[in-house]
Amino acid sequence: MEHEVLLDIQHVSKSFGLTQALKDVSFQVRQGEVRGIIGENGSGKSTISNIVAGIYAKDEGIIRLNGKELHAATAVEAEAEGIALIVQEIGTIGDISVASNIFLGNEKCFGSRGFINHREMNREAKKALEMIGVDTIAPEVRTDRYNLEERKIVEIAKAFYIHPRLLIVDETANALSSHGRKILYSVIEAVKKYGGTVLFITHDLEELIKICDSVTILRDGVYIDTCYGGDMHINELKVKMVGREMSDHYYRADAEGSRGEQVVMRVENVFTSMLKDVTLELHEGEILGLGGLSDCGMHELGRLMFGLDQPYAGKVICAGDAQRLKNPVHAIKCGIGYVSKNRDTEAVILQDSVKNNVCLCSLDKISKLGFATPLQENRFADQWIQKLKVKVNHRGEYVASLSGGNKQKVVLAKWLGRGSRILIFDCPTRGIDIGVKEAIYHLMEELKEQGHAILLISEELPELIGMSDRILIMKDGKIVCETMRGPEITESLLIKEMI
Amino acid sequence: MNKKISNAIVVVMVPIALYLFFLLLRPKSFGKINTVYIIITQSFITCMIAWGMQYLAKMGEFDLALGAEMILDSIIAALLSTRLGIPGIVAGCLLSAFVCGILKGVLYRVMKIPIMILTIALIYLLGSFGGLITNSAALTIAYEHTFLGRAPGNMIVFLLTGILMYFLANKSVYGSNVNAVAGAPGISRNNGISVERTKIRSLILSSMFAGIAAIVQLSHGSGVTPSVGLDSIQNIMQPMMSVFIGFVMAQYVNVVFSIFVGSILMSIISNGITALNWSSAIYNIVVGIILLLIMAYMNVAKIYSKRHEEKVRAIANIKEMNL
Amino acid sequence: MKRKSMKLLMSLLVTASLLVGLTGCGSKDEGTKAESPSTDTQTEESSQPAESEESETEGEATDKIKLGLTIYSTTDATAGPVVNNMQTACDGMGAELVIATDEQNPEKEITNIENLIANGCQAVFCLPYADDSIPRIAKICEDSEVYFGFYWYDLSNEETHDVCYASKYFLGNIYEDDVWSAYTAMKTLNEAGASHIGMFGLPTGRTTTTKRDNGIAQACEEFGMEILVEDRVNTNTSDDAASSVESMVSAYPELDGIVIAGMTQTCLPGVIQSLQNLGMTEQVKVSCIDFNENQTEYFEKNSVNGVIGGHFTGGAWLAVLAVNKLQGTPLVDEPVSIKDEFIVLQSAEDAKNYDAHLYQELPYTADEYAQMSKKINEGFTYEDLLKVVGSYSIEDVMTRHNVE
Amino acid sequence: MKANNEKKGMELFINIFPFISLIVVFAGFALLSGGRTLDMTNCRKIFEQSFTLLLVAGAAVFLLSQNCLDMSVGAAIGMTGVVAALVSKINIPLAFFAALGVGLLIGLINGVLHGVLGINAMIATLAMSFILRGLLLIVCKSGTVGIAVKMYDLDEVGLKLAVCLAFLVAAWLLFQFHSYGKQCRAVGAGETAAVQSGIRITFIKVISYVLMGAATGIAGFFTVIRTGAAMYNTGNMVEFDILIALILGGMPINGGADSRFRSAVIGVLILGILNNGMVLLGLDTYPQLITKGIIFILVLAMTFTIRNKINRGKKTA
Repeated sequence: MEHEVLLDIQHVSKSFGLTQALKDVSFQVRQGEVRGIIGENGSGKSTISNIVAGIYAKDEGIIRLNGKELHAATAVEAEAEGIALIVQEIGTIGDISVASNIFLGNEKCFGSRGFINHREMNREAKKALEMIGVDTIAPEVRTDRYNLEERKIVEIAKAFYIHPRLLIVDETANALSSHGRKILYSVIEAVKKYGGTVLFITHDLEELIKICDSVTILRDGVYIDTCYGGDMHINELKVKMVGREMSDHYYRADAEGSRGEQVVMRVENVFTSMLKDVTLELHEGEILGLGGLSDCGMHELGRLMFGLDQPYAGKVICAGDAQRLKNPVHAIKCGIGYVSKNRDTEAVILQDSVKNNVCLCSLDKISKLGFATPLQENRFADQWIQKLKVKVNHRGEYVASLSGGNKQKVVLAKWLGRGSRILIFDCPTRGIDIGVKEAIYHLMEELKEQGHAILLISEELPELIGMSDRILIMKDGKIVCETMRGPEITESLLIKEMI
Repeated sequence: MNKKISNAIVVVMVPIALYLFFLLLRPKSFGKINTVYIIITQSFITCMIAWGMQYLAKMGEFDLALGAEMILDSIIAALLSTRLGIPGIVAGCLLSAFVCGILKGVLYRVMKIPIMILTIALIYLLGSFGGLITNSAALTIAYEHTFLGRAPGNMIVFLLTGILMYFLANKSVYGSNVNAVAGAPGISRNNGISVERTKIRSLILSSMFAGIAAIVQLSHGSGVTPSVGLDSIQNIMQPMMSVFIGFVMAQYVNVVFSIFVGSILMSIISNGITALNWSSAIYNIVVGIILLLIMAYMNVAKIYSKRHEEKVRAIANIKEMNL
Repeated sequence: MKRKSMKLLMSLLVTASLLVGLTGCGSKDEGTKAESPSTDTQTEESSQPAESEESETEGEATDKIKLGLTIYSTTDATAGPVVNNMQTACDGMGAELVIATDEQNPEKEITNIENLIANGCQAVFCLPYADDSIPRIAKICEDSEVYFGFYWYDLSNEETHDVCYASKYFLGNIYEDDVWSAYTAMKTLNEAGASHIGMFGLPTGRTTTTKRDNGIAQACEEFGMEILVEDRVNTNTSDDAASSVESMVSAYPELDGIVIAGMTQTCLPGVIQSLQNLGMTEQVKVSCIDFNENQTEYFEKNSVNGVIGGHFTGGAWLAVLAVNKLQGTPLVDEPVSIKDEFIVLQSAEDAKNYDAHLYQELPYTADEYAQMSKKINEGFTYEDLLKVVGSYSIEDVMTRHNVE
Repeated sequence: MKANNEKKGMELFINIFPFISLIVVFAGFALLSGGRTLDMTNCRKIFEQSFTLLLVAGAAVFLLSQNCLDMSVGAAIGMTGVVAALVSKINIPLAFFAALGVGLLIGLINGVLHGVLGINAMIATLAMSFILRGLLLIVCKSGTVGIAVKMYDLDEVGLKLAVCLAFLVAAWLLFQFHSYGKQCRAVGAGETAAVQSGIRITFIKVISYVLMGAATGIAGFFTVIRTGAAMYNTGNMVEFDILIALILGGMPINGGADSRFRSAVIGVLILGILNNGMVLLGLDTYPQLITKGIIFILVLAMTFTIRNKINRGKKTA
């Protein structure tokens, strides 16, 4: 039977500063359908879901829900329209009770004249949790007493409680273990049963095919295609996702991995709250890929190898002076550079000029007994802006006004200016347009030839397979498999290890 | 249920211990029931101001202009009391407090100045404005208008404020919004809670609570003198410390009660120092050092609890790997 | 376009406010008109007779004599009357008075003195914050050839005494016997039968504090009284003072008297209020130094036994000395030290008279001050001035203003 | 392109605004006083009056650029002043170093409280000012502590000018050109990003407070020379004068990359002229404080909103 269209997205565009996150995207989703949305990082799949859920405002375009135009400016208004969103990051607040989290923003309906009847709210919260088959979580307890997975289940209960007409699940699957996943799938089934619609955003193509009726593919903010039922094949989807044959010239050309003899960094049986007995060695002139789900501990390992955190047990040694890494200052002295995952808050100072950002960690090199004239600084900054081809019309401009790709170039200019021999990239191409992505890949290749050691931490398997000499896959804080570079490595092989 | 009671006992033990300490030092004067009565009644005003400050402090903001505001409230109340009597005092204080609250809210919203810097400028504006109205003269109120400052009066006001505070902090939508914003502003904003409106409400609320406290303060002291410069900050040092002590004890018992215990602690200290006839210098030093100790304890405790949590998980990982 | 105009509006707004701040508040226009330069905060209720009747001297002194005064406030209960008296004296003798306030710390007082001199004052008067400040003040005034004098200040320390008297620009100082005032306050308590005293005092470190403490100590020995507890902290608000009294009474049940040797404006209401609350007004006697607005009412309810103060004419005598010196007819050649009398109020009737004749109306009218200027009344001598100062009391004022 | 030169216009306005207000204040009072404020002795007086504020405001630039406040400056000047007065009885140079030493110690304590223990800068220094005022009262128990008579001859303009210029030039070089100054501004602009660029946050904060302590020590020494004695309220309310001076000088309130050292010098001069002129108007204490309060809020709001418009970067969550 012909399901009438529930969600109609027409020519929606959205840009953050100069980066075009969404370019003229239009697609329809029918009532009772479970629509998957896939795309590489930065393809705009999270942006479109947040716009529909009222978190971001769209620049242009119209979104109709059941034929009526949708003007949801906040999540609460979206909820009123029957739209619920489960976010990727942590969506619950630790300091308040589980029940308060479930009814965050609409406590008004549990009491009158601005006061809340906590007993009633706790009862409702218990009911919400039972609705998704969970009775281990007590609603009146403080949320930070539960672990990450249980807090995500609370979010699922919160979304399902209002029986949304449109449920949006934004890459939540990877924060859940098998038990949590079963709950999520049962919720999606329940929504489908009462005729609701689900937007399911994920990385994992196998999971997608199992659950979704259809899938929309986005690439770099542009709508590519939607496939239905039968003709959803993983390989085909991947091609559409990446946009070109797994052509070689996009990633590295050489098929064989190679690395220098000299071990540049060593991690020996490290234990932290996330990592379990991790041991690895990084060689000179090698690109070591580190893959896995987003909370498998690879990001924590990256921070550890830059001295930002200290291991509870085990050692992180930089071969240069064979000492344990004390702090980032010591790491930088040993020639380690770290490109953080959250670029705007950690890797670069937004409210500062490009020149200051580039010169900041090489001040001791530029200056004589601490003093550096503006001239010296300008020369140093221009030299590296040139080398990295950062698109900026004046070195005094603030980094805040640059596009994502240019910001990343500024970070690279900073570390290469510093002359760091060991570079830790944490999702370097996240939210960056194709042109700059390609430039970064070629730069990595050059650095590898020059003998730099690169640790590439990435959530995108194509990137890992294309760029690394050696790939380590992590799962739940453990290194589960190690493969050398070679044509026989496929994504499905790695995905099996990751999940 | 018994966990709640045992926590409450632990919290109450602290002021009792401090009281005994001063009892040992000065048995003659601290031994009487009258002293306990005085300690408790004198903590009312400090506690009410602290209750008002609690919301902003939880969100990491500090309102230093409350001292100057209370003086301005008392001045306006004293002027009204000549014609309207006690209702004049109550109306004067609350009205002036409300206007000061709105002024702070508007300045914060329109001019977007950080709250702490804004309050420093307001100490000057509100304090000097008070001085301008009375031409730096002290104002007093007639004895028959001071009912609210005396025994039955201040207790009634205190209990009513306590009940209002209990409902506001624990039972109201605003109260849960404050806890949410204090916990994670980003997530609260995504869920439709306006962080700015919550902060403006907290600014107005802290002024209203200070207004109520000003009523009791004026009626108790029967006089008010305009302040010059930053002296009015001294009047709110005790409430500020009660808030921090209250936060430290808030894990064991409801924050409303823990702040009251905090203000009793401060009242014991000030009474103790008067009884021991220590000079004002020692009072300043003792107050300053206690404030630093509490703040240091809160920060260090937070860091160590996080580190301890990670250690526990790491040890669990090690055990798991050894199996 | 909107943002550009917004920016223009913003900058105009701020520059306008700066200008308003500079010119608007001070309604003062520069010295041409002889009308007395009243600072805009001079509120109406303390307007003296001089204000209404334009005491226009013959106008021959085209460039008027300009006197400078630095004081911590112009309207406070203790400082206000000093300013009013001095202002009347200047009006009477046809001189102009420039006042600088905001003395938050010693350096600002020095800054005030320098700014008054820069303003063209020919004589500057201040209350030195410490003996050691006097060489500094003397040096500044001598460098700019400006006369200087001190009010409320006793030059007992002979080292500073010599420094001042060595300078030819030193006019003299008017002092009160603070030891005597504290002693008298304790004496009134003793006469009322109190011997165990609680004391509210000024913060240590001030010269007046040390003198008043000595006065109290002297009285304790003489009358066998004892200071049980001393509070210099809870003096910021009346409520603090009230709480402090409650603690004192409960800590020392034998307490039967309270002396307030400073910060009376904030402490007295609190002390009286809490004694009344505790019903101990009869049992605990109260005496204080420095006057305040509703002492008449306190006397009527006999909740206070003695108030010593009224030392507000120091500024006026300095003005008399300065005007005569600057007009070339000095009353006396070398510097002088004049003791100003206190007024002791011990009954509601005293308080009522003081309020009527010495507060609402000033003790000396502009004409009486005019008579003290040699230019107007040649026969006036320094001895006459001493006689006037010596006879300063409520009765003297009432007889002079022929009040029955 | 239009939006771009719009931004440039505003940026230019923000940079030259402090100079405009300096000229407005200077011209305003010159007119009002009929030229009296222009003569040399008055200008020399204004310099002498603003001398100590110039020192501490200069050091405060380092702190404010890192978004830290120091509310204990006034009490610290009192403390170092009284130490200088006490030691001056033995010999003068020793007094200078004693004051400097005490200032450094106070700065170190402040630095440890905020930098190491992480206590909120304002509350920590407010508590310190309480403690220091208490200590001051104990030391000044016997009234005031006078300085040795020989110290008076130190109070001539030549020496003060030399010390002031030396300190300001050194601080200017340190802030604008030395990597320490740049790191201060980087900490103010983005602390987490600064950590990852190899800046020792705690070290920078502690050093800035120690530098402030040094300036307080020198300021205390010269304050006591100027006033002749140290008392319980020496240095009272200097911390607010610093804040209003820096804001009038165009310093961004939460520091960061736009902080300029010149805002201390210009701000203090504006304040000096303002105070000098206020006496002219015979303003009483309260109107004077209200005028300062209003100007402070207006300038703060204007520079704050315009600066937000210029740096309208991506709204980070």
